[in-house]
This record gives sequence, C-alpha cells and structure tokens, in this order.
Amino acid sequence: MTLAPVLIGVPLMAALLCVFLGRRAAAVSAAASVVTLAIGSVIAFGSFAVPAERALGGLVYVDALSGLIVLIVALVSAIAALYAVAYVRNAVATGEIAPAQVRWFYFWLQLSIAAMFAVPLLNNLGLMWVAVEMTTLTTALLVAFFRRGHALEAAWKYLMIGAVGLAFGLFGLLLTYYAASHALGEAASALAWDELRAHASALDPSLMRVAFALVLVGFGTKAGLAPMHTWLPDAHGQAPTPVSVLLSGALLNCALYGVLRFHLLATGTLGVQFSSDLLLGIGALSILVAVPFVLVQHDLKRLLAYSSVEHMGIVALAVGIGGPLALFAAAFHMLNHALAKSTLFVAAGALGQGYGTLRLARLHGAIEVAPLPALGLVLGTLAITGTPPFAPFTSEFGIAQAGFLGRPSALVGAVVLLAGTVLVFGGMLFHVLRVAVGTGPGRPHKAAFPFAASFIGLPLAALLVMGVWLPPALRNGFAAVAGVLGVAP
Amino acid sequence: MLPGPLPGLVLTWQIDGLSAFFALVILSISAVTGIYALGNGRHHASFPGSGGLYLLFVFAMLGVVVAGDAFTFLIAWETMSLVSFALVLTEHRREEVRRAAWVYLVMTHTATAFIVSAFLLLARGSGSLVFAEWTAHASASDAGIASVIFVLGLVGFGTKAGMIPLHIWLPQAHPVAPAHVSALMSGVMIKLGIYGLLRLSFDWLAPGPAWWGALILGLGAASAVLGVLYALMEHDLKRLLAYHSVENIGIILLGVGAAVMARALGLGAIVALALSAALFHVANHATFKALLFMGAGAIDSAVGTRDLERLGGLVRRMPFTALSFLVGSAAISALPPLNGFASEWLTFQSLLQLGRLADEPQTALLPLLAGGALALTGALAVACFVKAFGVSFLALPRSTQAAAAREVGALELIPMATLALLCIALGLAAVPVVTAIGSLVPAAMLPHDGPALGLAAPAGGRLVLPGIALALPTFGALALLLPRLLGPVRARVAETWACGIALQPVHEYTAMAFAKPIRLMFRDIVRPVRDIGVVHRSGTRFVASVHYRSHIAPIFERYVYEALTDRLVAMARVVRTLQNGSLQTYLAYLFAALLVALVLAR
Amino acid sequence: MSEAVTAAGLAFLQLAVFLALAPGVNGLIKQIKALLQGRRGPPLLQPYFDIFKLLRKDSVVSDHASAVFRWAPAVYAAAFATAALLLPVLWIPAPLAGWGDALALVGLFALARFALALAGLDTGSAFGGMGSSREVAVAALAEPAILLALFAVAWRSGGTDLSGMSAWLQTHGAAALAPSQLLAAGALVIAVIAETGRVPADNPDTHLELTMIHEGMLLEYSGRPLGILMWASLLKQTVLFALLIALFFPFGLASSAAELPLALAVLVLKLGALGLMMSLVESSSAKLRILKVPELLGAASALALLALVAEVVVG
Amino acid sequence: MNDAGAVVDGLAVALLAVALFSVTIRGLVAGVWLLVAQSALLALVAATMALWSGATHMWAAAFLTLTVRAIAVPAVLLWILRAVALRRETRPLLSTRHALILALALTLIAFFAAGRLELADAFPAHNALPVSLALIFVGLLLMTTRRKAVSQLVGLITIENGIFLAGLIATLGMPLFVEIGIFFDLLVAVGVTAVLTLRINEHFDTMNTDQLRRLRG
Repeated sequence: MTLAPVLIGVPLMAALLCVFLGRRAAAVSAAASVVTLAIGSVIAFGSFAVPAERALGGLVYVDALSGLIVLIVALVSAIAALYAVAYVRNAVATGEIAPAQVRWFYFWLQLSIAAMFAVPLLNNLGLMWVAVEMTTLTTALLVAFFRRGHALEAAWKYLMIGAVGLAFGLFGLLLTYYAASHALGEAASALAWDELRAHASALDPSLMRVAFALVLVGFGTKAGLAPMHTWLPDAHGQAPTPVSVLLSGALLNCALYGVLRFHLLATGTLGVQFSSDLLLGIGALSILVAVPFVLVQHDLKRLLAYSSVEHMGIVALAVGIGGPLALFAAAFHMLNHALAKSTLFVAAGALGQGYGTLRLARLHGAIEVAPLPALGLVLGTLAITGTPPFAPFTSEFGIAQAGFLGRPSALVGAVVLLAGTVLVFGGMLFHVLRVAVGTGPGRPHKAAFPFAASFIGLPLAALLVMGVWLPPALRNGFAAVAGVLGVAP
Repeated sequence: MLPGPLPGLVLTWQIDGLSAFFALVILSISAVTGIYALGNGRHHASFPGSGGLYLLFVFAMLGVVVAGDAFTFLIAWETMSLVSFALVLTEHRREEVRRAAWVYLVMTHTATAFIVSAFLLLARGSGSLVFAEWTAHASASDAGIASVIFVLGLVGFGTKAGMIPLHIWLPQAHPVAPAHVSALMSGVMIKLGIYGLLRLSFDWLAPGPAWWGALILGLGAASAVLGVLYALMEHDLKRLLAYHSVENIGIILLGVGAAVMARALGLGAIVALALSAALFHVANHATFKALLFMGAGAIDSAVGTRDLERLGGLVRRMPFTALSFLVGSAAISALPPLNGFASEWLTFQSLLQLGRLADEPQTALLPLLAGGALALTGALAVACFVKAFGVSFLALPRSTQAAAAREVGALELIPMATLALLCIALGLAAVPVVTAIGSLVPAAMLPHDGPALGLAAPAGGRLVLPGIALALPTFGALALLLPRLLGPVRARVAETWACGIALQPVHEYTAMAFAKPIRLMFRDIVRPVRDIGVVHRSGTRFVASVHYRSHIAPIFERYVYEALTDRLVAMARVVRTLQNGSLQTYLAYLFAALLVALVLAR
Repeated sequence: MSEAVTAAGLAFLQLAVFLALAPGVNGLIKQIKALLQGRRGPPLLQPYFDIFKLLRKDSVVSDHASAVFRWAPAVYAAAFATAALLLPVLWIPAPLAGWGDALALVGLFALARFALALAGLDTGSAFGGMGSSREVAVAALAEPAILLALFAVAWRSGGTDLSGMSAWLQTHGAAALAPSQLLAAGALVIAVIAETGRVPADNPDTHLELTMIHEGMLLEYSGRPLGILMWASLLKQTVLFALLIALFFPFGLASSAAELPLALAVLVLKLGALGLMMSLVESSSAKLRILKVPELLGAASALALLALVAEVVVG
Repeated sequence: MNDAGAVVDGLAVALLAVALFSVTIRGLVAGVWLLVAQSALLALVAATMALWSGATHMWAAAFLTLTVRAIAVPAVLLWILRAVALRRETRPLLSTRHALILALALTLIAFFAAGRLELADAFPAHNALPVSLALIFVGLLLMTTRRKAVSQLVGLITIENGIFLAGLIATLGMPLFVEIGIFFDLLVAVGVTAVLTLRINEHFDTMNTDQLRRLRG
C-alpha cells in the first residue's frame, strides 16, 4: 500500500503548485484530480480484493471500508475539480469571483481533497480526527468564497458547529484512549484502530458506551445527521457548486466513516445491540427531519442539502439494521448517493449560473433554455429519491428487505425509510418539475457549460446500469465492506 | 436467470397462462395505437424521442407481466410509470399538465411503496423474492399477516387500476396525454393493476376470509357507480372517457371480488365463472376504450377542441370516425350483440350464482346488491354514451371549428376500424374466446373442482350472441320491407320543427342540459354547484345576458387529498421554524443531542 | 332440418300473435279508461286504423337528420321483436329460449332505448333532446329495480332462463304467493309503468311537448317510420305485460299443437286483465313531476330489495 | 508524590476561578488576557505532571501548550481586536448575574458527572477532572450567550482547553504526534476563524453575530 501516501501527496503538491502557477491553477487542479482518481481506484479495487493491509509502520491501514471511501472521494473530487474549471471561469466572467482569488480557490480545494483522502487511510484514530478537523478548516474558507453576507454567515456557523462537534468527538476519542491504555498498556499503538479492534472485548464497557455516544454526536455533526445537521443546508446552499459537490459527496462520507469505525469498536466491546440501535434511531430521525424541509423549500441547493441529510440517515439506518444484506446495501447506497448527488449539484450549478439565482420561485422552463442540465436535474431527482430502475432504489430495497427480515426495531426503521422516501419524493419532484418544465418567467442566458454531457450523463448512466446489474469488482467490494462492518468477534 | 445487484437476488422470468393473456392484450392494443400514433402524431407537439419512449413503455408493461420475482416486477412496474409520466408531460407548457403529471407520479410512487411493503412481508414469510416460492409457501403465512399483505397489495394495485378512493390521478392524467398514449394507458396500463391484484389474491396468498372478496366487491361497486356518474357530469370528452375507465375497472373488480369471495367459500364453479367474466372484460375494455380514446383524439385533431359544448354535426363531416365511435359507444354501454354485453352478462351471472350458493344471508346479499349497482351502472353508461355520441356527432355543429372539421387520415381510421371490428368479433365469438381464456388461466388459480370457464352458467341461462346477432337484422329488415307491401311512400325533406322559427345550433340540447335530470336525481352523491350571473341592461330591469356556470364538487380531491396535503404542508411549515438561523439555537440542539445520547449510554 | 323449419314457423307464429295483439291491448286500455271516466272514448280498433293509416302516408324528414334517424325505427322494432320471442307465453320453451335469457331481454331493451334516444337527438330539436334525456334518466332508475326483481325470481329457479322460471313456477304453483314473489311483482309492475311511459311516470296520450318523455323522441318522425315506431312501442308494452305474465302467472300454456287456440284465448284474457289493472292505476293517479319520478322508482328498487331479502332470509 | 497531586489540584482550582471570572467580564481584550492566564496555568499543570511522571513527551506537551495556547492564539486574537478597534462586548444574552449563577450550576453538574465517570487511578488529582468538565461547560455557556464573534471564539478555545486538561489528567496526554496534530489543528482553526472574522467585520461593519441570522428554513 505504498500508493497511499502518494494519494495524499499529489493533492498537496497540486495545492502548492496552484498558488504559484496562478493562471494555470485550473489545469493543475484538474490534472491532479485525474491522477488521484486513477490512484484512488487502484487502491480501492486493490483493497476490495485482498484483506486489510498495514503500511508505513502501522500509520496507514487500508481495508475494504476505507477502500470504498477512497473510491467515493476519488470519484467525487474528480467530478468537483473538473466541473470547477468551467464553473469558476463562468463565475469570474460574471464577476462573482475576482481573478486574483482563483488560485486560492484551487489551493483550498486541493488541500481539502488531500485531507479527505487522509481520513480513510490513517490507522491512528487521533490522526484521523485531526484529518477530519482539517477537512472542516480547509472547506470553511471555500464556503465563504463568494464574499456575500449569506456565505460568510454559512461559513461561520459551519466552522463553529463543526469545531464544537468535533471537540466532543475528541473527548470521546480521549475516553477510548484511556480505556485502551488500561487494556493494552502505554504504547503509541494504543490508538491504532486495528489493534483496538482486535482487543475490543478487553475494553471497559461503561466507558465505551459514553465514548461511542460522544463520538456519534461529534462525528455525526460532521456527517450531517439530525439534529446536528443545522449547518449543512446553509453551507451547501451558499458554497460554490463544486464545493457543494465535494461537501455532499465526499466530506459527509468521511465523517460517517469515522462513526462506522467507532461503531465497530463499540460492537467489539458491547455487542451489536447498543450501537446498532443508536445508529438506527439517529438514522430514522435524520430521514424524518429531512421531510418537512424538503416539502416547504425555497432554494434549489438547500433542497439538495436536505436530501443529503436524509441519505446519510438512510446509510446510518442500514448499518443500524445490520446483517450482510443491509451492510452490502449500505455500502452500495453510499456510492449511489455520492454519484447521484454530484450529478444533481452539477445540474443545479449550471442552472444557477444560467438563471443567476437559485430561488425556486424564479426558476422555470429550464428544459427549453438548458435542456441537458434540466433533464439531468429531473433524472437525478428520480434517482436520488429511490425510484426504480435507478441504483438508489436497489440499495434502498435491499435495506428495506433486511429491515423487514430483521428485529422489530429494524422493521420500524424500514417502514420509516419507505414512508420518508415517498414523502421526500413528492416534495422534491414538485419543486424540480416546476424548475424543469413550463414556460420561464426568468430571463436565463446561455451559461457556457462545455462537455456538460459527461458530467451529467456518465454518472446517471452508471446509476441506471447499476440499478439492475453490478460489475463483479464492485459486487465483491461491497461484500468485502459488508464483511468488515458485519464481523462480530 | 440473471444475477441481481443485491446478494441473494436473482432476476427470473415466469410466463404462465395469465401473463400470456395479458401480454396478448398489451401487444395487440399497443400495435394498433402505434399505427394510430404515426397518423395522429402530426397534429400534436411531441418531443424528440417520444416514439422511443412509447416502445419502452410497451416493453416495460411486458416486463411487468412476465416478471418472475419481486425485484424485476418492481423495476418494470416503476419504469412503466416513469415512461408514461414523461409521455403525459408532452405538452408541459400548460400548468394543468404539469400538475396532472405530478399527481400521477406521486400517487403511483406511493402505490409502489405499498406494493414494496406487501412484497417484503411476503418475502418475510417465504424467505425469498421469487414468485414461485411465494406460491409454494402461500398456505404457510398466518391469517393476520396475510390480511395485512392483502390490504397493502389492494391499495398498491388499486391505485394503479384507478379504484375509487385512489382514482384521482386518472381523470387528470389521461386527458392531457396525447391520444395514443392515453389510449394505451387507459386500455392496457390500468389493467396491470388488475393483473397484480389477481396474482396477489390467487397466486401468492392462500384463500383468505370472505371479507377480502366483500371489500373488493364494495370498492368495485363504488368505482362503477361513481365512475359513470362523474363521467356523466363531464363535458370534456377525454375526461369523460377517463372516468369511464374508473367505471369499467369497477366492473372488472366486481368479477375479481366475486371470484375471491367464491374462493373463500370454496365454490369452485363460481371462481371459474367470475374469473372468466373479469378477464374477458379486461380484453373487451382494452378494445373499446382504446377505440374511444382514438376517436376522441381524431375529434381533437380535426376540430381542435375536446369540449362537447363546441362539437356537433360531425357525423356528416367525419362519417368513418362517427361509425367506429358509435360501435365503441354501443360496446361500452353493454348493448347486445357486442362484446361489452357478453362480459357484463358473465359478471351478472357470477354475482347471481354467488348470491345463491353463499350460505349465510349477509354474504349472499352483498353480491346481489353489487348486481343492482352493476345494473344502475349499465343504464347510466347508456345515458352517458348517448350524450357523448349524440352531442358530439349528431345535429348541427355548435362552433365554427366543428363546422370546418374534416375527416382524419387513413392512418388513424384503419386502427379505429380494426378495433371496431374486433369489438363485434369478440362479441360474436364470445363462447370460444372465454373457453380459450379458461385454458390460459393456470390451474393453480382455480380450486381443484372448478370446471373450465364456459359461457353456460352452471344453473341455466344461456347466451348465444350469434343467434341474437342473426335475429336482429332479420326482424329489422322485416320491419322495413313488410310495410312496402302497402305500396310505395315518398320522403320529403324539410326544416326541423322549432315552434315556427328557423332552427339554430343554440336550440340543440347541450351536454350539460342532457345530463341535468340525472344530475338532479343524484345530487346528494354528485353535489352540483351552480352559479347564475344575470346582467341587466344599464339602469333598466331588462336582462342583457345570463351567465350559467355549473360544476360538481370534487369530493375526493377536496376532502381527502387536499385536506391531507394541506395538513402535511402546515406541519412542515411549523417544523421549518426550527431552522431559525441563530447559531446559539443550533448549539443548543447539539448539546441536547449529546445529553440524550449520554442518558441512553448510561 | 325439419324441426328447424317448424321452430322457425312457431317463432313467426308467436311474433304474429304479439304483433296482432299489441294495438288491441292499447285500444282496450283506452276503452276502459274512457268507461271509468264516464265518456265514450275511441273504438277498440282505433290503434289498428292509426297504424295502417300511418304506414301508407308519406313522411317528412328533417334536413339535419343523419343515417341514425333513418335506421333507428328498424333497430327499435327488431329489438322488441327478438325480445318477444324470448318469452314463453304460448308454450314452453320460448321460440328463441336457446339464444338468450332475462339479462338478454334487458339488454335488448337497452339497445332499443339507445337507438331511439340517439334518433331523438339527431334532428337537433330541443324537444327530441328533452325526450331522450328524460328517457335515459328514467330508464337508469328503472333498470336496478328490474334487475333486482329478476334476481329475486331467478333465485328460486336457479338461473336467469325465462322458460326455466315459468316451468318452475308451473310445477310449484303454491310458491306463486310467496312474499318475495309478491314484492318482486310489485317492483316489476312499477318498473313496467315507467318503461312503457304510462301515467304516473309519463302521459302516453298527451302531445304537450314539455310533459311527454317517450313521445318527445318520436316528435320528428312522420308517415311510415312513425307507424313502425308506434307499432314497435305498442309491441314493447305487450312484451312487458307478457314478461309479468311469464314470471308471475305462467298457467294455461299449450303443451301440444292442439291446445294452441286455447292457450291463445288464455293469453288474451291475461293481457286484458293486465290492461284493466293499468287503466285502473292510470285513472286513479295523476302524472308525477319528472323530479318526483325517482321517488317512485326508488320505491320500486326498495320493493325489489325487500323481495331479495325475503328470498334469501325466508328461502 | 502527593505534593505533585496537590500542586495540580491547586492549579485546577485557579483554572476554575479564571473560567468563572471570564463569564462575568464584558471587555474583549480582558477576555483574551484571561485566556492567556488559563493557558499558562495549563502549561504549569503539564510541567508538574512532566516532573512527576518524567515522561519526555510530557515536556514537549507543556512547551507546546505554552507556545501555542498561551502565546500564539491570544496574539492572533489581540491582532484581530486591534485591527477592528473593538473594545467592549455588546450586551450578552444573559445578564452577568444570571450567567454567573448558571456557570456555578454547570460546575456542580460537572463535579457530579465527573464522579460517575470514575476515571480512577490515572493521576492522583481528584478534582482536576471535574474542573476540565467545568471548563467545557463554561466554554459552551460563553459561546451560546455572547454576541461578538471573537468572544464566541474565546468560548470555543475554553472548551478545547477543558478537553486538553481532561486528556492530561486521564492519560497523561495523547501520543506525541497526535498531540502535535491537535495543536496544529487549533492553530489553523484560529487562523481561519480570524480571517473569517475580519471578513465579517469588513462586510457587516460589526462583529455582532446577530447579523448572521438570515439563512432560515
């Protein structure tokens, strides 16, 4: 796994290059993202095949779960960086971004990508916490990039809530370290995840319960689980679209990855019941909280943000239900959500730049003005709301099936899942239909959007295919992830 | 046998008699409407690729019918809804089209959620998603869960079929869709709801309690009567036909309900009879409803409007369309010797025999009452299609566009003619067709002692439509020829008598007026709302003009669905205030969450 | 081949009998009504004279009328001719018993109504429209009553075959007075009054445009087509009376060719009795407003329902 | 041996006093200086524990606390305040008296909660842990009641200090490179927040976060 440090190094180097090369920063960041996509996929598919691997003296640890997160971050960062090229050029043209700022945009963008790659690769839980904190800090200034009141407000809340949340996460981490140091002795390896996982049964149960609660609230804040999700709609709504793509597609998954790692520790110590029920509860709550905000919404990107809250809830619910089928479907759903949400944000971004606003009241008749983004928006909405034949339906069907076959609370979870997705479907389709079709009162102008087809077309095509047939590599990958998540010592 | 995307999931196919029958109906009707689409497409705006979507729509419907496991069924089922949603959105510039399409897709999606829960409960019982397994384990699941599964399935498939409380999308979506699409949706797609219901109540579940059948009978009777009543009140031709689909679905449900109830009571012969009635009516309705929608499409493209109050006198200008529309109207009004009468006759027989052979009085009375409701529906259907055909085709044209109408092209007339001939043929060949249907229905669905589906009702009462079809023309000819023996008479052409003044189109009976007696007789059910505006000439008592507007209160839309959505949105607005923008409140939420987590972790 | 010819012969014989008696029944009703109202009234054979006069007169056709107007009389007459042959009034089984049953009879009535209502609309006159609209409205309320009554009667004989019902009643004479039968008979009588357009529901003798339902549709017809239509509507009335006789009083039918004249006499007597009853009803009650007719037919449906309940419960 | 515990307890009490005092004052610069005092005391605690345990990485932790928490972070804050020429906090949500009562209540809860955590034998300072929890709660109180951006940042750093103290007491500090990572994080966080605060002040001409309440629903 010598590639792991390279995967973190490339975006770091790119970030520095962007600052110095100024004008050609866009090209550098695009090239870097393509390289990381290649390396990321190699690492990911490698981790799916072979069981867990340590490298760099135990500093780096890659198993199927981290492989999946690496794959998701690689894909989403590639989409974000490549789309950023067109988006930033349009923003500069309309004067939203000053030309001098462009290099700093790509600097922070590549830095945050580096941080997001670091999270799944680091074995030490302390360093993982530091990486997650770094993702928050690097994206904070990106959220505030547009220098208008709302963006600053969103960034401030994003930073403050993120910091407080992660502080509690750190406290939970600290308690785990205390419990581990008793069981494993003083060595620095006391925070290495794989050792902790191996000796999980030796840890003090009452401490681990408090630690898991703290970590769930801490990392859950960053993962956008309710009721700690309040920063998410503001941040996604105000950030430049490529940043929203990165936030929704990659960052939420990294934070959820942290929660899952601790979930595995907790299952080692306390048995499956405690942490699964907690995850199930918070997942169901997130789905239900997202429903009213989707039904009554006035901004397109906030609508997509609340959909992210719902889908993070669905993944948490799936892991809470447990069992090989639900965990397979949870992994599958993380990838589906990342792809579908990226497409939706790209389409929303294109429309936003075309119409100059994202208020749903003033977006109409997009099908005539920008047919591809409008079609992408509609198909993406159908995909994200779990309509067959798209892949999110398949993963949600798997989760619901596991729920119906599982314990009573899992059954309740599955019913909440089905009811929640139907209500969100009604709400989102109502808004998106008014945007996509009909005659447009707004005065849209042609926003330049080169090779848009690949950004919107490719992911949607992938989602359509995966709805019915999974390539074997991905299938074993998800099975391996299910194996990692499901193993009860 | 394809490996599915989830572990332990496999995509299988299952083709038996029932799916073959439905596949036949789908293919034949979509072929005919396909040809019609080529002709009719010229008149209406259609987006590029709508032809391809049409083929995908047919392919998805076939997928539903041949799916062998829950996952494939759901994929095909929702793709069918999605594609028809896109086709309904063809003229998306109009607001009511967007609203209709949204209502349609949301209700279908909610129905799919119900179907998914029913499937998963079935999978929970038999441990697999393959239909064959479900049939094998049908008797294993206990009564309580079986009833829950049945009700969930009934709601899910009933919404797709357009059963009464769940029908509101049908009269909104069908009229706005292009003619060939609404012909296919009304003729064939809603039948797949019936297909699902048949699979559920006969294949996947063991014979349940009698109230299952009673529930379907009740909803079927309500759908039939209310469907035809609302159709009578409509004066948009396509909305009228859409409500008639609700009525005919009600008639099919009467057959299905009788079959389910008979199966619960163990009356094998009645199950066979009722099933044949339901399936035969599925085929018949597909034929004449597609024909009528194509007729309506032809009128729409020739005259430019579907409002009955502005049609009239088209029989002289569009003779062939008029003829096929007349055959369609006669068939749907269940007049002998056409196919509508044959399947309604069978339904009457199954209801009567079920009433006779059911042991306790209360289970006996319901089928007989349903028979009474069916009779009322039949008579109202006659009234409705006398209005539809009479007002749109006969007497004087009520608008300049109607006067300037010209016959549609051959590409549209041939499909209509073929379906008209098919109606007549299905009527005359009722006996062989029903016996063919009997051989198609898998034995598993019939209880062991059920005879083959024959036209002969088990206890007397035979129907030989070819005989009646022979007697009618002979006596008609006699009635015209015998008086000739009394010598020749001449016919002189003159003005219609209108109390001495020249007849204008305004003297004619309008659709609204034609339905007025029935509207007043059924005013408690239909609840008409009427407002009359009288304009006096300035300052004087003399009346300059009178404006008369009447519409019927949309009971289901207003008191059930809008009430529900308004309450939901109101709740959403209240919850929305939680995100009030202040950082302090958000931190308070976070802290509260932490406290709850810590309490749980104690 | 030979029994097919005799069957056809018998069929045409029954049709001839019906056609012959139809105007007479109406003439008899008019005579009795006149007697009850203390006036002389038209001669018994007056309907025959009217029909044959009309059949020989030229006709005036509206210039807006279409093929529907020309073909309606033929369809109307054919429907009732076929219906007549389904009824076992002279012997059991009825000539066309093999081809249709009670439901077919109701279907044929619906076909005739469909044709005539369309013809009423075809000429574009307001009166035709009003007649058709009211005809189908009244029929819509009468049909459930007829069906439920038929179900109550069919219940006993096991099927909807008319000849079967009469044969069953012949063998179980006592059952004719069962409560369900009487209730069913009551319901059917009211329905027949509404269908034939007799007084409480509609006034057959008036030409006041706003009150006539059945006559409204015939307004535009004249000459031979009017003659055919008039004869057919009288045939309809006789068929309905024959239906009442077949379902509730099927005694005195011929069992062999020799007894035909006797059966014919019994039939005339029975039709006369029904005519008397109808004229008694007509002269004792006034015509109802069109919006009050639903109460009348509602009562008929209620009676039929009671008949069914009695049938199911008492058994 | 127990004198080290006594020294740490004394320092802990001093820390608690500084925290409670910071709840009452309204001056921003004064608040920052109180933060410096807090961090200095923390450095002393780390130093005494280093003496007691003799672990080399403890000395590094003490040194880092001194440089980052006591010097670098307050320097950034003071630089912001000087750049913005802001002296006094506007009227906080809670009046001083109520804030103080609430702070005391929170401290009691902290002592009660710490008792239940029974982190027994890590380091003999029995009231150091409750103080760390008290610091966290007071930090949260500061963040939720103050309106100025800088004072919210001071609250956040108080929470971080509380957690750092708990870390020191419970496990004699995290492994060194994790410790370094956390300090680096703190520094970057304060840097980014400083940039953001300046931009907010430049855009809204005030640091009052009441302006930041327009994103709703």
